[in-house]
Amino acid sequence: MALTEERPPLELTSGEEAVVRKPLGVFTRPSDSPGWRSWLTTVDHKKIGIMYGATAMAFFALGGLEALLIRAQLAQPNGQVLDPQVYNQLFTMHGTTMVFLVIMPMLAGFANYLIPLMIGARDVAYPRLNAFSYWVFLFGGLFLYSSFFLGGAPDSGWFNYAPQSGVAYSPGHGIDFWVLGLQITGIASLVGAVNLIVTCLNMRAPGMTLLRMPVFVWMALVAQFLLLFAIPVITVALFLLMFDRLYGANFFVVEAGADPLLWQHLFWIFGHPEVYILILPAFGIVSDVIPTFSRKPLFGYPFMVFSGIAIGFMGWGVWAHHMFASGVGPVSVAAFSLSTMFIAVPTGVKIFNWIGTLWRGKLSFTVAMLFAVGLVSQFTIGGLSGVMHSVAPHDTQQTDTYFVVAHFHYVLFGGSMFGIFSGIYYWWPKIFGHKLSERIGKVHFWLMFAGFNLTFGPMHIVGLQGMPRRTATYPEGMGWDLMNLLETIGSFLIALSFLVWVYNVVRSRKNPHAGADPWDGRTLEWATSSPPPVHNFDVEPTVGHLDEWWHRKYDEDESGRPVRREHYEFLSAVDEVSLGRGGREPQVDTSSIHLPSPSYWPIVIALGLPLISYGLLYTYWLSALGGIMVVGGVVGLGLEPSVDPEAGHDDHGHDDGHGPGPGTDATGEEAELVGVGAGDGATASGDRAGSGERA
Amino acid sequence: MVNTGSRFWFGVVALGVIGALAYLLASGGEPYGTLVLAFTAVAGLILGVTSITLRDGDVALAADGAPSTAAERRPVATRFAAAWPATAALGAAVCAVGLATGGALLYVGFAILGITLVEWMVQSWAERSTADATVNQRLRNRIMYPVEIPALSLIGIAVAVLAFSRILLALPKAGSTVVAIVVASVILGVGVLLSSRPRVSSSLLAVLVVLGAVGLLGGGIVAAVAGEREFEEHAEEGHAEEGPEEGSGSGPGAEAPEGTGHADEAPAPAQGQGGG
Amino acid sequence: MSVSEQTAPPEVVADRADHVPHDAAAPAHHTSTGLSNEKLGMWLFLGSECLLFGGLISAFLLYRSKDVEGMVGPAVGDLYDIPFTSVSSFVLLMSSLTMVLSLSAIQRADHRRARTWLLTTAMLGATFIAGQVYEFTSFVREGLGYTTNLQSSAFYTLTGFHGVHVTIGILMLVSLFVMSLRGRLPAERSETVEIVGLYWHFVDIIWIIIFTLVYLIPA
Amino acid sequence: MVRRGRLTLLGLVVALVAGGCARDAPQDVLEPAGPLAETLDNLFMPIFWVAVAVFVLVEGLIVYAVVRYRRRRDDNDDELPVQFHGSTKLEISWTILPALVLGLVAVFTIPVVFTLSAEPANALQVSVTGQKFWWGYQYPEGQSEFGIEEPIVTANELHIPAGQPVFLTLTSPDVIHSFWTPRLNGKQDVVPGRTHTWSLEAYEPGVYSGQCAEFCGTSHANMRLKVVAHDQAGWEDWVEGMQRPPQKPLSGLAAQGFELFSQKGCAGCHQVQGSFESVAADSPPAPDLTHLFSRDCFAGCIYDLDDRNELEAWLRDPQRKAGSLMVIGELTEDEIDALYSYLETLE
Amino acid sequence: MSVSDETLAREAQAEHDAQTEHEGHDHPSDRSYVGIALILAVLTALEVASFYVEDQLGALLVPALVIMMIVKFVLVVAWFMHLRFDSNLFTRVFVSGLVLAVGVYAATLTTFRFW
Ligand code: HEA
Ligand code: HEA
Ligand code: HEC
Ligand code: CUA
Ligand SMILES: [Cu+2]
Repeated sequence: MALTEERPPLELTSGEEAVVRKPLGVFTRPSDSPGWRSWLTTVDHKKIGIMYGATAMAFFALGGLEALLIRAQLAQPNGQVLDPQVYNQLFTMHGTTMVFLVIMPMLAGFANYLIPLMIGARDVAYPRLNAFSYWVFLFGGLFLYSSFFLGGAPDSGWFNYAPQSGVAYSPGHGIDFWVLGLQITGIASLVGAVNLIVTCLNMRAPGMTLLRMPVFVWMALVAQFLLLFAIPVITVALFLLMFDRLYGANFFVVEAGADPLLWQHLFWIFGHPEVYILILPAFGIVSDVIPTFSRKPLFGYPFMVFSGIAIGFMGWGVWAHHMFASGVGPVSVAAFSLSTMFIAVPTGVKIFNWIGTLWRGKLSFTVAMLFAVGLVSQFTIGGLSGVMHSVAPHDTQQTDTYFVVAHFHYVLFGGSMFGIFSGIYYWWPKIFGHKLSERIGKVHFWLMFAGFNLTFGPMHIVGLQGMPRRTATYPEGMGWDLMNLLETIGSFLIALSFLVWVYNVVRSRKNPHAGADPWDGRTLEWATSSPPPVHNFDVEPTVGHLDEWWHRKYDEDESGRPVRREHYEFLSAVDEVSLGRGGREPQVDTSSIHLPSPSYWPIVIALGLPLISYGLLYTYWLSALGGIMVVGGVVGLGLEPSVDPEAGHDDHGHDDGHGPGPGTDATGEEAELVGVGAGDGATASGDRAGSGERA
Repeated sequence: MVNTGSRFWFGVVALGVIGALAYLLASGGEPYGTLVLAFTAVAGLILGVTSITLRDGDVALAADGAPSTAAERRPVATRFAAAWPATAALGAAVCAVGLATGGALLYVGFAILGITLVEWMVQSWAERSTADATVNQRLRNRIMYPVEIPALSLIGIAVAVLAFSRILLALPKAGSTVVAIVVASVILGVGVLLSSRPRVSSSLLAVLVVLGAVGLLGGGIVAAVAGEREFEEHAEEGHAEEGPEEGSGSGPGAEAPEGTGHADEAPAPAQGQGGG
Repeated sequence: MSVSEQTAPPEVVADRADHVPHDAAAPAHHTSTGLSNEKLGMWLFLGSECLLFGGLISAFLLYRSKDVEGMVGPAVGDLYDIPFTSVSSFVLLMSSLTMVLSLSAIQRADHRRARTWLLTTAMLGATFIAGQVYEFTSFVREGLGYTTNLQSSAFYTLTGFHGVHVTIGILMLVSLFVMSLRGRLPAERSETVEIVGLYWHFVDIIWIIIFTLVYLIPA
Repeated sequence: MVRRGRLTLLGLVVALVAGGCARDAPQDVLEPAGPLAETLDNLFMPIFWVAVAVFVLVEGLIVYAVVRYRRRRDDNDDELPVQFHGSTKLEISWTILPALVLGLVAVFTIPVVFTLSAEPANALQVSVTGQKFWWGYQYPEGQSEFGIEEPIVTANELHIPAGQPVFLTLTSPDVIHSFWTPRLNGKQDVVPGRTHTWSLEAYEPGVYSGQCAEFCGTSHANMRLKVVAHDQAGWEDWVEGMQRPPQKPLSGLAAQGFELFSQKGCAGCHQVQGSFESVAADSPPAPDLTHLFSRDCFAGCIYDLDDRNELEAWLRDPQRKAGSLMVIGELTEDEIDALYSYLETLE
Repeated sequence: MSVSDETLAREAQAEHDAQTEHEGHDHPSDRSYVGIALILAVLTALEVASFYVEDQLGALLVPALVIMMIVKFVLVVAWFMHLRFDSNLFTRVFVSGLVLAVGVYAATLTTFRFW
């Protein structure tokens, strides 16, 4: 919100006493204090990215635990592990968690952390809104989970079909928690989407044209557009359901003449773009990982970009393939069946282009690469079962069976989760300065790979043998027993592999520093130190190429073969490890780089939202309190300058995309010019020194 | 110079007067209680005036004439702060009346008390924060503006909307359309007038504003008292479940749409925020 | 994209020179597209709002056209007071004009006019809301509560959402007015007014659609 | 390492598929037992093989690339592979080829959508209600070509003549259910407020298992059903039996049960034609019990009716089927015995 | 280079143009704003009038109303919201949302008719 920051730098009317005693207490604006408090008020996209990731992984453990309980119940016919009521809560929360609280935030985390680094920016477009998004997501998730302690979690499945989700059939508060919780996280996604889109479009370094952006940035951008347009649709659905449940409206009350298919349409108009929101960034991740470890550029970059955009577009025209058995009429069924099939075309382009990238490369199978190739191979399986679904008449045999469950776990786990793990192993050294152990990582990968296939492979079979999903139990004699047992064993293998990963993370702190560019990376994030400084780059990069960093490191000989340059310059001060092989540091004064200051408002506003929601369920007083926090917080955020004029301008500064005013701007610009000039000088002299050393 | 102490006593006066009036009305003319309350008010008045003439406890007075140092300079905000005792008293009064009459007034009283409490606390915290009054003022503003600005605007909008809609409801159907046209034209007309005549005197402006406000509020009150026009029920079938609309005579519109608005408000501002 | 593309050594300073706008008077956006972050953000948000209102409008259209046997209470269409709603629509439409006049005034640094128009816009908005409160109340008096039937739920939800949007808009206008009074809205910040204006006009165009689809076109 | 992993996997998959298919699975989609299911199967098989072909192609390419181009231990890391950036020709071809393949798939698919949605001629008409958590069936009167003069009402077990098309009209009074008998046809959701239609046909007499496939609440898993297809004689027998009203028991334990049936409120929900007709015939809240003992299973076909213990257990506590909407007071063992004897007479 | 590649390149070029073009500051005059408002007013009046002659218009009513609605919509968006004068990017962002909304919801409403 731009109602802001015209406050002139503080000047005392009295003119004396330059040093004002800083008042104590929470009401002052936070400064960049170290320790845990800095995490609460940070607006640094990197810290926020890390928090997203950590939170999402915690939710993954929760969602996984729920899955394990589900599998325990289904291990044998007539399972007695769980009550049906509990079972229903578990699969609902499992699906909701995995989709909304694991993969979406995980990918938001990657996007947050990486987009500015990859496009050469100092931060995202609206750093404080970024923090806001994170907190909203976190509190939304906690709100949703609090339902377990407040009378039972939602229990009508992750798409909560009306009228089962209406008050008449789900009288408890479970569904209310679901409705309100998703509205809250929806706000987070929407704000995040606006923020990241503006970042991608507006914050690129000089020369970083759209067609020089790394594929991850592209795919994240497409996904954010999908979010931007899909979130309001589910918001409508959730609002209608909420008014039905809380205020007696009639949107899904069949007795009043309502049509439950309205819910299905609204949900899936959101739901299908949503699945591409879940997969596209993962595609982006592997599109950056595979070239790095094949040591050659991505095959057909423009096609990759375009197919991503095409998937994004086509994803809007297929939603009713989730309703082939709902009775939408043959014309609709035929139309949606057709449109669904053809989404395989742009996806196929991606698969083949990845194979083209592998082709005649020099593949090193790091764990990141294993997961990336794992994605390519496993997602294909899920995609192919998707195409089988798209054959509408036969989908009436497949829908709501374990065949669908197999399909979406292959695309979600074999696709998104594999992509996420690939990204985790790939960027870990960038984020924390040291690698995860490759050795343990390989154990992790193979265990997970085996467990995954053992869990979800047999689901294809039981699905076609007629086992419906969402059944808390099944009788003997259906021919499903063996497969279900195998699936359960497989799921515990996955759990084991997850523990291996946790172990890897825990002990990774002892690993040696990995250096700024441990994988010989291609994109700009590798050109700065690991972990990057708060301001990302000491020198703002100017981009001349796709894969800019690679081009800065490699030249070509006459035959077109790349040869490593003698010298190249990192974009910020790096560590010893990175300086071998011709790497140089820029010599610049970074003290004049100003980043936005931390702020309390994001977390205050975000806390208000669950309060409002609890209030709607229990007492309006809470809502009033929450409302005051939200409205006050929003205005407070608006009135607060994004750069604290009272904070010392020593270690961080303003670059939040637009200066506070022309005056300050000039200084910013000056600083940059000076900085760059100095950097260049340093390069020159450094070069000489370097060659001297070598000689 | 109206100082802190006197303000408190004037608060008591207000309490007494209002209490007396309310008691009179509520009890249907019972004299003793009314007299007690009225005399409380008189006593408060005397004490307040005394307090002013004796100027006790006035820091500014004590500092008068002394060289003004940063530490001693009278905090700018105090001008404002001194109103809080009075509002506290008012709140208490309203509460008392509310207790006596039973009903919504009690909550209004609580609200006033609550607001006073918060404002006063923040105010005094800010005043003791630093030696510099301007800084202190800023500190206060930083915390309170985010709440005050929207709250005040909201209240303003709500009052205007309420008043105007009462007027519309009181008039016959065609009449409300005409009035709506007239009001809108007047607003637009005044806008045009003001912008085409850059030299409209500020007193004329003030007159206009006051006239408008008085007209709106007065009209609203009159209309509310006069009650709504007759509406004919359009119900075709038997009314299944329409209980909630009854009960609330004073609310804006009926219960149900209000409920909608209420629910909307929660996430909507945040969405608005997302864009800007 | 071919291998032969030469790596240009980063000729930073030269490249930078024509990238950074030197026009100090214009609001300096050193963004890649030259557009301001806030404005782009607002447009993105408005694009997203299209899907929000689209959903609500569709729900209403669907349920209004539905023939429900033994529907309780009146149909919304029977209660419309078209003359009055026309006035309301008109008021909102004119508020768009005053909004844009305010923007154009502040761009000329004509703060007095800008304030006048801001306030006029806000008051027109309030008139609209008052009209809506009036309309809702009279509908309820005529027997159409929020929960009465399908149509009524859909109608109140749709128009209520719109009303809340208008209210938020008025709040922003009043804030701008206050800021301007306190001298915190110099001409260089006219973009703030522009952005609030975008939101305001958007709310207006939504009403243009609602007025036609919901009120004028018969069920 | 990689190759070994993959081979094991492949072996595993083959083993699983083989193991899976060999098994006796009464709801196996891939063993159609009627013309409609067969149409679906015929559609599925070619598409399955297309998928297999693509699978083999893609995975083959990946495995080949992984094995062939992986970095070897003795490689010189400074020597980089040829840096090619793509090939428009290739990329266009792998855009167009899948599109063609899919076009072919579509050509087969779309007509089937329409043929299957048409109403078959001369079909037996049955209205089906799906409700929490059982299926009700009504055969409208006057279908003389099927021998049905009087309406027939039954639950959970759908009886049909083999070799003849059956046309279902489905409705739901509460939430969405989905009617599914995998070996006879795909599934059709039953959305409350809407009326859906669906066809069934079995080639051979037999019992075909199915179940509700849309999540509908606590006992969704227990909302099973059976379709019993009869040969001509069997069908006629069944229809005849169903049209004969049961006798009121006049003496003994059964007569006691008869009394209890109304005393204990059973008749408030259940209909027994000719004896208790207190509930609306078109939307009964509970299964019609007129010919209870003509069935094999009860309560959403999860309990065996032949087993006396099951039914007694049901009367002791209907909540043994979690979430069941049958709510009754506690019955003594004697009452249960009496009720059982009465119910037994309902053949 | 492929066709699509060129398209993207052109887009990038267009974007660059927008960049150099420096956001046309040639905003329309107040006079033209008032003019637009007048047109809008007249259209609204026509819309309302159509309500009173509903019967005479017959089948024309709905198309006429929709056309007037669209014209009003476009006028406000183009002039008051400056899309005519502003960067193309804004138009694209907004129109994609709008078109998506219209397309998706129109399709949804039609599916309710096929049964
Ligand atoms: C990451 C998420 C993700 C992704 C990417 C996809 C991708 C696809 N999905 Fe999936 N889907 C889900 C997540 C996802 N899905 C979920 C969660 C559900 C269930 C929701 C619920 O009910 O709970 C679901 C359900 C679902 C259904 C409904 C099933 C039912 O309930 O009846 C359908 C029906 O058509 C479908 C189809 C497809 C198709 C055609 C694709 C395509 O995009 C796949 C395209 C990819 C390929 C085809 C592979 C690569 C291509 C080639 C190698 C080219 C050559 C190929 C050919 C010539 C065929 N999906
Ligand atoms: C990204 C999405 C995602 C992911 C990753 C998963 C992962 C898993 N899923 Fe899930 N699943 C869905 C999305 C996902 N699922 C969705 C959308 C549904 C539909 C829900 C619905 O019908 O509404 C579903 C439904 C679903 C079902 C069907 C339930 C039913 O229909 O009745 C089953 C059944 O087996 C299942 C199993 C699993 C298993 C075993 C995993 C495993 O891969 C999980 C592996 C993870 C772990 C095992 C975590 C290990 C954690 C620990 C060991 C704890 C350690 C603790 C600490 C370190 C503190 N899932
Ligand atoms: C509140 C209504 C209600 C009452 C009273 C009631 N039932 Fe039921 N009954 C049901 C419902 C509902 C079912 C179906 C339950 C299910 O399958 O989930 C059912 C199922 C049955 C079945 C199985 C029928 C079948 O074909 O699946 C039997 C037998 C039965 N009830 C007997 C009785 C007896 C005996 C009594 C009296 C003691 C009784 N019921 C009282 C509602 C009722
Ligand atoms: Cu009925 Cu599931
Ligand atoms: Cu889908």
